[in-house]
Amino acid sequence: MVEFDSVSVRFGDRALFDGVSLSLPAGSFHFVTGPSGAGKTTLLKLCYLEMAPEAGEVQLFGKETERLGRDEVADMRRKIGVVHQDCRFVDHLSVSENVLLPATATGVDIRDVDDNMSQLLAWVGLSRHRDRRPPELSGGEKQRAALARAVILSPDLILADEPTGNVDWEMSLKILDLLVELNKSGKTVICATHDLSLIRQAKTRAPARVLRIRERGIELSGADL
Amino acid sequence: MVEFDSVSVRFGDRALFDGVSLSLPAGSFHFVTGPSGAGKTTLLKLCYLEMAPEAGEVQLFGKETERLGRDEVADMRRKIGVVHQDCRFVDHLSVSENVLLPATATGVDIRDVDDNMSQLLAWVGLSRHRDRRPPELSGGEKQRAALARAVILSPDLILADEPTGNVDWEMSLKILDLLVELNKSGKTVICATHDLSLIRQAKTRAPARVLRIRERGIELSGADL
Amino acid sequence: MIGGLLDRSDSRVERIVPPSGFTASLTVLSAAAMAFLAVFIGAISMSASRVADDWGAALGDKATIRLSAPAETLQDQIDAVMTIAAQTPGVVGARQLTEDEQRALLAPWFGTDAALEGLRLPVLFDLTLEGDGPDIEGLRRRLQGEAPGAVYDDHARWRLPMVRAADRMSSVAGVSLVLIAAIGAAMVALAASASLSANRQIIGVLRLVGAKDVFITRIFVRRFTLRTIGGAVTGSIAGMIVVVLMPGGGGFIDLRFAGAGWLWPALVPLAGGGISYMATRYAAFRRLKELS
Amino acid sequence: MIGGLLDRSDSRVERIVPPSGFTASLTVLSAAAMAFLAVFIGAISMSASRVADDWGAALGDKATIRLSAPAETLQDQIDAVMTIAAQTPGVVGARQLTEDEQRALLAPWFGTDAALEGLRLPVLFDLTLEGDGPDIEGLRRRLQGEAPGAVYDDHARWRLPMVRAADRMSSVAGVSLVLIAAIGAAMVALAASASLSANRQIIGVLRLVGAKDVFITRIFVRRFTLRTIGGAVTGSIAGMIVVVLMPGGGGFIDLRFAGAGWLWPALVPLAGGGISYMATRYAAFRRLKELS
Ligand SMILES: Nc1ncnc2c1ncn2[C@@H]1O[C@H](COP(=O)(O)OP(=O)(O)OP(=O)(O)O)[C@@H](O)[C@H]1O
Ligand SMILES: Nc1ncnc2c1ncn2[C@@H]1O[C@H](COP(=O)(O)OP(=O)(O)OP(=O)(O)O)[C@@H](O)[C@H]1O
Ligand SMILES: [Mg+2]
Ligand SMILES: [Mg+2]
Repeated sequence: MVEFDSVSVRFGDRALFDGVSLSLPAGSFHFVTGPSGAGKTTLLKLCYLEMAPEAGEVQLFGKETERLGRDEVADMRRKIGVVHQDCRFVDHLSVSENVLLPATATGVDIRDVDDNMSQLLAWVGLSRHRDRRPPELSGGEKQRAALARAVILSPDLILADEPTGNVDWEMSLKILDLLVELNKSGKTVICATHDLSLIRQAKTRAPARVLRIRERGIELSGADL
Repeated sequence: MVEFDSVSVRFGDRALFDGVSLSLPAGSFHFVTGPSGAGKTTLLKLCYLEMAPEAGEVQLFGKETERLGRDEVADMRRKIGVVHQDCRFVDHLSVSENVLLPATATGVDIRDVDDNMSQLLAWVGLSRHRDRRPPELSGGEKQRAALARAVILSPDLILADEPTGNVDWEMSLKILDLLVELNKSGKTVICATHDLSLIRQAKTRAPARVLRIRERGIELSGADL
Repeated sequence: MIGGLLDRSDSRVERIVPPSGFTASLTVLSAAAMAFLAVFIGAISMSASRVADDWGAALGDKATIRLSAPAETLQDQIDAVMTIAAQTPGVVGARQLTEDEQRALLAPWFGTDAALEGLRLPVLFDLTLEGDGPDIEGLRRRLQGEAPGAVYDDHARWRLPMVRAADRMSSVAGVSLVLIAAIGAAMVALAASASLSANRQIIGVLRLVGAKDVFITRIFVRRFTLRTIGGAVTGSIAGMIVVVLMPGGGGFIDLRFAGAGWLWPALVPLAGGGISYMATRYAAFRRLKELS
Repeated sequence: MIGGLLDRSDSRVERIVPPSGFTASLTVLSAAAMAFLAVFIGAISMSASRVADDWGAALGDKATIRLSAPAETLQDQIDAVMTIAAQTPGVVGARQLTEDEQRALLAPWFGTDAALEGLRLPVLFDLTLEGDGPDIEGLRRRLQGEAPGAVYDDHARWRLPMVRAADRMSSVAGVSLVLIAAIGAAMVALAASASLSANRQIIGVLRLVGAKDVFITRIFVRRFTLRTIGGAVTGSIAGMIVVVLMPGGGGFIDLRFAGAGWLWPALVPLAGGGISYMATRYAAFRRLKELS
């Protein structure tokens, strides 16, 4: 599903990744962890093509991504759901319109996903807020709305960047449950987090693995943490 | 320093606060906690006058704030340092320019605060990044930059909204130490967080108290948590 | 294009980009100003070219030979003039004015009842010219030799610079129209670019959820084209009203439309829409490339 | 104002708001277009009012009485005309043309060498008028009674509408100038508002750190005023070049500046700067109030 072949990324004179190779099979569940500034977000950006590696290859869905045009990138993104670390919304649209945005932008009939949206909003506890605009949401509510938007079209690959960064422990577990459930229904999930207790909890519920970002490389941790 | 007198806030038909009275003395250290959507950010917004209560009075620095003009609000904000939950920066300026923004915007001579800035950036581990632009920072780096900006002019009142939401535990403790140090030098600190272990840590270092947001009210928790 | 614009708009799609009142008003205002100018300057151009045509035609058409000669050589000289006129290339006809015609010409001076019988009037010949007219210097030399009392007057001495001026005016106006179209296109393109820049965050979100360039472009193109047409219609109507209310008085001043000229104010908004469509599309695709 | 604009800019402050290329170009372009128009239409206005003055003066100044009468009553009628002219309010002088003058007037028709001695020419009187001239109907009636061979000709029959037209043209141009100033002000205000809107996040950050309205306003006002002046200077120069290159040819067509008119192209950018300063300030304070 996601394959890195000697990927290198450098910012200025600092090499973030240096010849990293990875292969995350379809249906797998991975956490990405590491200290602040380690490169968790960068790893996810490589996966949803917001960024191209300096050297090496990134393969998505079995396809080479290096020379894709903008439209082909768009096509690929339709199969990827992203929870951005700073939850990017269209601020003047309502929460429900924002959640439906992937459908609107890709021409999917709204009626086909409307039920899905209502369920999702209920799940993340935002039913009351569906007609609000994102700036009127609290930090945690925004993250949950971003999660709902990421999964509305049930994409094959779900990338979540600190989806629990602004929520309390209870809500964190709820979000974790949603990700686990999605993974069980066959989706590939990659979730960046700095919260080790969340990862510990996840391991009790699903065969999640951990990608730990170290000096210029990524190391796959086993069951132990 | 901060005084609430039967403050009420409602959004639509939902009352968030209903007749809340509080008095946070100068030099105190308070945490604000509560589940996501409880009103932590709203409480802080009331304190830096981004929002006015529907009923009741907010007093800052011993002054009534209800009928302040825009310029008087600006004057008051110069004495308040805010770490916004979603770290608002001027994206095309460098990190150091952003950190110096309070000085630039209020006509303070840059030379007087330049040393201060270098120290601060070193403290939060951003010395290497001072010429970067904020969008090029990681989530945690942004939060630390926002913290540096909040304290650059050493304001009397420091309001931090989840300053550790996107950083790992080690960095959280470092940030906590900075807040404790500021408090010890006489500043009033109010910090919203959903991270209870952080609060527990804080209690070992400073006489911090906890404001717990409950149904429509705020309750002052004692030393026990 | 027309289809795309007239489609019943999908309000959900339209809502994605906020209407941004100020850029919108600015676009409408610019379009109105440019349409107004286009109508106005179009009227100037048409009127100037009308004047140039009329005067140019009159100028190319007619000339006069005036002959004053002693009675004894008069008939010889009249014959000589007629011969010369017939032989000169560029002159297609020559006619001696009758006495009645001459009297009518002199009426302002002598009154209609003045007795001209006693007067030895000069003989006037009315020449009809074609093309660029005769070779004036050659004709004058020949007249001097064969009919020394004859003076050739081509009416052009004072009119020629005015016809040239009208002609130049008409081309200046034409160039101005092209300039207006170009400035209008630049304005719409800049406004659209500014709008795309201001909305780059929204564009980022749209791309994040898999929107393609055409999707994003369509919103902006549709919006700016409709705004431009709206502004241009207003400006055209205003321009038309001003042109219609303009003082008449003939010559360079009579800007009022004639005949097919009335189509011009209707054409302007159409052209404006077309220009806006192209300019916005171009700007949008360029900006989207830069923003990626 | 001037001081604030000419201050050596504090680049740290200037940098806070990004230069936003598109709104900038749009402002410069609009300012240039408006300045161009102002120079051009100012030239039209000046030329039209010059024409109206010249012709109006000529028209109000002069009239002719033409007298054809049988020899026996001629001297009586000449005396009558002179008396009537002297008694008519609005006529300040009357003079009988000499034979030489008449001959000069008739030269185009008869050649200078024609023998006019044998001819009974009408007698011409040159009247000098003042103010609105005489009561024409009254004068004609009186002439008919006392000098029936006299015809009053005030030269105005064909010129009056043209003078009126020139006058109206001049006022239309004046109104257009006011309109251009207003549209220019609206454009700058809208561009500044659009810029403030686009930068509302930055404004939010500035307010968060304690910036006052004047601080924020100054950045925008300075920037837009300088842009407008830059654009207006360019537009003025372009306008001046076009006006200077315009065809001459007299009358309505001669747009070229005369005398103090040359100051006009220099005045336009100054006025543009003033207008922009006011418009931007107004827009900025209004928007800042809304954004709070
Ligand atoms: N566009 C960029 N230009 C320069 N440096 C960048 C850019 N993007 C990221 N970086 C740097 O690369 C490093 C990794 O960033 P990244 O956002 O991937 O970290 P992260 O692991 O997500 O951290 P956090 O937990 O704080 O979000 C950081 O030091 C950051 O400053
Ligand atoms: N401008 C607004 N309009 C309407 N509702 C609002 C507005 N601002 C906040 N709210 C609502 O008020 C509640 C409290 O918001 P607040 O941001 O204070 O929560 P919080 O405690 O900071 O939560 P979090 O931990 O998720 O950041 C939320 O349910 C939010 O949706
Ligand atoms: Mg990150
Ligand atoms: Mg909050």
